Amino acid sequence: MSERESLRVAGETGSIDVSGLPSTVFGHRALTWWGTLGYMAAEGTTLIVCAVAYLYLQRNFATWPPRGTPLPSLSAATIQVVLMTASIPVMIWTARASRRFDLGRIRLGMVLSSVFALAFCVLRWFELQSLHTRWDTNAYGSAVWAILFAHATLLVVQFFEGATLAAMLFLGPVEPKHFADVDDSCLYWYFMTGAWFVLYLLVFISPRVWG
Amino acid sequence: MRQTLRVGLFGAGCVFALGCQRETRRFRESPPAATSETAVTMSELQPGPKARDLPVLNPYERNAYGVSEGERLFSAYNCTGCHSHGGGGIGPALMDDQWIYGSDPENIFATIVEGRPNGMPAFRGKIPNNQVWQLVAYVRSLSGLLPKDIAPARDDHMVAGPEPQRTEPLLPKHAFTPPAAEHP
Amino acid sequence: MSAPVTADPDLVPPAEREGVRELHRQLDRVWRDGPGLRGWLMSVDHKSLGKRYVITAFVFFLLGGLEAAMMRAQLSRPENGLIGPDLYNQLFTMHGTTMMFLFAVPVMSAMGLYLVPLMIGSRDVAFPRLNAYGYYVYLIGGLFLYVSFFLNVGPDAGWFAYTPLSGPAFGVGKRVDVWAQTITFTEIAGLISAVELITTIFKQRAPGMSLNRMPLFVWSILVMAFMILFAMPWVAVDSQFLAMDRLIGTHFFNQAEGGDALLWQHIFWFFGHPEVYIIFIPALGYVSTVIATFTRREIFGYPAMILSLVATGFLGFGLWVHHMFATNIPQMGESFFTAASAMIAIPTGVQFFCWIATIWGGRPRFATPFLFILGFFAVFIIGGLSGVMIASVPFDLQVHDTFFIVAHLHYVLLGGAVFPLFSAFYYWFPKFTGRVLSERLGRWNFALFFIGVNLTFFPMHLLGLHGMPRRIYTYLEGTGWGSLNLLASIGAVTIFVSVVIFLVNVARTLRNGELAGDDPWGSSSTLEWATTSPPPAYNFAHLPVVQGRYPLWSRPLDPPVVTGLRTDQRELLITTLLDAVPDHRHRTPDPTIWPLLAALATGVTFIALIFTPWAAVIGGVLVAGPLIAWGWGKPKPGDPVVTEGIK
Amino acid sequence: MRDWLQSALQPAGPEAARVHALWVFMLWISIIVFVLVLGALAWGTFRRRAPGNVTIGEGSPGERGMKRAVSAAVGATVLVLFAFLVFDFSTGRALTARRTPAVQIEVTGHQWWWEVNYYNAVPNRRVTTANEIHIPVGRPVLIRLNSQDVIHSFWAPDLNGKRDLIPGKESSLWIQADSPGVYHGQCAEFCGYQHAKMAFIVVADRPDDFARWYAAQADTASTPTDSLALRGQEVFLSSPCVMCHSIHGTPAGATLGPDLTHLASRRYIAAGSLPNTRGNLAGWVLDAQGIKPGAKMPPNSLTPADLQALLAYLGTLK
Repeated sequence: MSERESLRVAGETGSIDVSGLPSTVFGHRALTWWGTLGYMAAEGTTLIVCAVAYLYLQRNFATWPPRGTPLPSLSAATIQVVLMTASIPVMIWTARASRRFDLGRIRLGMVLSSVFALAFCVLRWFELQSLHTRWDTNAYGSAVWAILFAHATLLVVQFFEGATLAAMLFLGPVEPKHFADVDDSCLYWYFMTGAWFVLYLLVFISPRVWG
Repeated sequence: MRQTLRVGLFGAGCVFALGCQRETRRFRESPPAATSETAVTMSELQPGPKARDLPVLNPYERNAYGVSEGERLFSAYNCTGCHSHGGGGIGPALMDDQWIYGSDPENIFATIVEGRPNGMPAFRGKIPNNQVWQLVAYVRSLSGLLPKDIAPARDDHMVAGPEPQRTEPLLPKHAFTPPAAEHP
Repeated sequence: MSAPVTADPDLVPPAEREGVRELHRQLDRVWRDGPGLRGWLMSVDHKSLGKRYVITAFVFFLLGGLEAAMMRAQLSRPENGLIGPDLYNQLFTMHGTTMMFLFAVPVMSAMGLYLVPLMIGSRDVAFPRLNAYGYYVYLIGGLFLYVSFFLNVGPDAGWFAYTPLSGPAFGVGKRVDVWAQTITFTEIAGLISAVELITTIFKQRAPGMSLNRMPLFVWSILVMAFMILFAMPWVAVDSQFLAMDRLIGTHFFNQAEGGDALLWQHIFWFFGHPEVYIIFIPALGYVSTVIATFTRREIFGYPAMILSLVATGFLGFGLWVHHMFATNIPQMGESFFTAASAMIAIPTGVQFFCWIATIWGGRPRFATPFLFILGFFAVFIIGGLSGVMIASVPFDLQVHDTFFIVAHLHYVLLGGAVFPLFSAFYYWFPKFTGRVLSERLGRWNFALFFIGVNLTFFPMHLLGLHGMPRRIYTYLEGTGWGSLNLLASIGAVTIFVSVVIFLVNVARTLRNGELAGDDPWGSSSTLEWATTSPPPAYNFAHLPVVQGRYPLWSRPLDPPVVTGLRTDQRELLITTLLDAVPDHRHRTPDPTIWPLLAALATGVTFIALIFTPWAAVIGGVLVAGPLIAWGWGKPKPGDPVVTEGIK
Repeated sequence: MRDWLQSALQPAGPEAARVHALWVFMLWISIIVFVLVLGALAWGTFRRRAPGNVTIGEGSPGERGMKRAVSAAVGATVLVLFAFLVFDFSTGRALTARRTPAVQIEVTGHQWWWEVNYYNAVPNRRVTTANEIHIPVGRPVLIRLNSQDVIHSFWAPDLNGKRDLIPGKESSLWIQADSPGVYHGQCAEFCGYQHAKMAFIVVADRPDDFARWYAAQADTASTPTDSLALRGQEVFLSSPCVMCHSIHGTPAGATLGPDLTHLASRRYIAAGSLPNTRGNLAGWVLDAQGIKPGAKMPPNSLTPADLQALLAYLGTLK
């Protein structure tokens, strides 16, 4: 009979002694995991609103992007997609290491993650160039800039968090909870990259399919 | 302690003054005649000894509502016909920092009221003085002579961008096709 | 350390008594807020923060009420010269914004933040520092709005801020920007409280409190939190679009450049309608709790109640267009949203009938909280019925944007939220403060409030039908609206008096009200009444073990409890999501000043954003500092520290 | 019957009448529901109970009966809502039925007045007026709605529901009056400082009256004969008036403010907020901001003589 089961049975009859329970857990057992999930839900909704605005404003134009505005160039955004895809295995590897309390590896993992995030931010700058329009040119410009910026905030947050965590892991003192934090930061990473794959299709591909 | 308090109060006072001045809506202006036409001297020649010409201060320079009214009147009175939305056309551009007849409020006031050679008509008697002052404030805001928090943001018209950037005029959604109507 | 199982010194044999006292002292040392102002500012205790949250929200309720009173004074007779259009527009904008964003939603989540941990038998919310941060952001946002208002920079485009009236071309000055940033502040606070509540409810329930034993109040808070999570980002983004249109010249709502004024309305109401249910659903939780206590029987149809709550939560997202029937949307859409709007009457009906059945089957005791619940029934039904009426497109086109709507929404929100809220204040006040509010004043408070509400808002139905539009600062003699408006204004005075009586009641009770003891009502069913009033900093000396849906009613003399949590540092017991089986122990943070500083930095950033977009960059750096310090806590002695190469 | 200036409860046209019927139906249903629910509540609360107190939390006898009652109540709710939906949809369909309009009128919202344009195949027979809409009695009239600045809403409760005027999005509305008379209306969407004083009237004329009115409105203003009025015309043309207003037949052709060609024929000035009397007109010309703070009409200072002349001239604009 598992630890939990015995506790449940105990609870039905009388008092429970929980002194034997662990104090650091991973995944959906941990509070921070649920916190991260909550913020992913809120930020996800934010991105959805931007996408909705993009699609809604599209109905006001005969051509999309509007006549005179060239299609957004693919290069920077595509590199972004490739780079993000490449980063995911690294983060999975880091998450595994954190669950094994492997300090050395998660230090490396967090350094890599902040480097990746920084690269994403730089690429984002070039993506904005590749839109060939300004936010104050017309509603199309406003919509695409809004989408890219909304997602850029995720990148910045991720870089900030990754860098801080890395610094903590090197300078210490390292507490067990930091391993769980690394695990959560990986979870957030999957969300951040996944969100971009969708937005990439929306902003850079969909106008080419049905302009 | 008391010092900091005093400073704080003073700061609050300043903010209050500015906030108020920027945000007040002054609807019931004194009629045009009340502010005398001669507030601004149109020529150097004066009878009697030379009077020191005091700088005229425009009541609307620090008032966002006045400036936005000026913006409305600017297109309402068809200034846009010649000056476009500041970009210029038949008339000179107003966005740049070049002023043929001076950039001071009183100069612009004179330009509007008296008119200028080569096409600028005189609006004396046609535009009430307070509206002229509102126009003056707006015109000065076009070339960034007013504080940023008072100058109006973009208008709801098309942006003055290069032609190809613009979108084609929009067809209204659910456009209505008039059925044959009897003529009264 | 092994503490004796019972936490009441008087129930244990003399030999163990000292040990129990020592346990209390120990827990108090660990969980109490620090001394003095510093300790007050550093507090992360859900009770002290929850109390501040409730009080702040109630102060905003009073301010919003004063604005309403001024408007009623202006409208009391035709062609009244008391208030001009400029001030009047600011007044009704402030009133709406205050009541919706600074009072209704915050007070509901605040009650949740205070009560939920007690009700589910835990010692704090999931993320105490975040909780503090959320409160301070909300406080700064509210103060910001009111300071601006007194500087004559109060928003004046309505709490719905329709473009283009609120846009750069017609929304002159910084007034609408103030509104947009206030929204951002309150939305951040709202989202934080939502995440707090969801996590706390999912993971911190006392052992044995499986989902199907969870109190209905906790269920309603859970549904509310989920609605906040998916509704509030919409208005946050919308208001940012508006701010950008005004500050950096984007064209989201500029028809001439392909923007769309209706986009604003769609996004705003996609949040705005769920907002109503975000306010209404926690109130349903109060109603269920109070009814169970004062009829002394369990709520009839527990599963039906929960299903209705969840159904309401979902349907709430499918109605937004019925705020836009007059904007010429396609017939098909109208029919769908009419049907959906009528549909939502069903789950509400189910709950009503279950409550009536409960009362029928129980033995009502007419204490003030129960009186307010009876008031809730009478008032809310009227609002609900007029709500079904305006779901009809043809009828809505007649009364839309008239005083009929004003009457409807006040019947719904006062009936559906404020009556239950007053009931909740009277019911939980002993738990908050340890003293019971006076019944005599309470009855007066209720009677006058009930009369006042009906006197104020019932005539407005007629005014609307007789053609009086909303948001007009005056009306002509010939319209014949004078007498009904005077009646409404008299009603407003009545409401004012009743609220004053409530304040007097609170003041007198705090000074020398009768002491409450653990449970002054004698028939309460939920765990918060199992501890002292007001609760100790650590809520429970031993976390309770729950063995039924109404733990205090089926309670053995020597109830089972949880032992083995560390007493030398702040530790929470985390249980499993569905069955609430103990899973692990969670080290929860000690008091800290950083949330407050982070909130201040956030405030500076948002306010500066009104004047320059670069504030985003500078502010980002400004906020980063406190956040790092926040995250980088020094481990306390006793905390485990990882050394190199741990495997 | 017509004891209110404007009211949805005194329908004067088929559209308003249908909505009124729907309202009466819903009102009675609501009263019945309200009485039943509160009756049940009162009974449940105050019914006499068996003496002796039940131990707390124990369910009372008759749970099965309660289950039945609640289910029945829910069923009844569903039925009532269904009936409501049927009535509502039938009303909605009837209101949007397409007809051939006797007259087509384009109404444009301005801060804070209504510009009214009558369609006519013959360009110079088109009529432009303000804040006063004349329609032939008993005939369907199509109102096409547009806005120049912010969102307004066109509402004449006696005739039909309201419809928003959204810049750049034309919408339309049918109205029809059963009997001759004056029907008041007002802007119903918050549109700024003078939202309260943005009213209009719909005048339903007998067909011949309407034709006569239309013919008169289509004419240009005749040049005044007496000297005072002539002087007034000069005053008008040499003062700020001409910057915003137009009078057909004179050089004044601005379209910012209401068209004054037939000002004297209108019942109200200042968008339905003042009866069109000489005194009111004088007050409006001199100090409009005192009457409608924030309105776009600037204050004017005229010598008494000029004012008298101007009023005389405006009085000739029948």
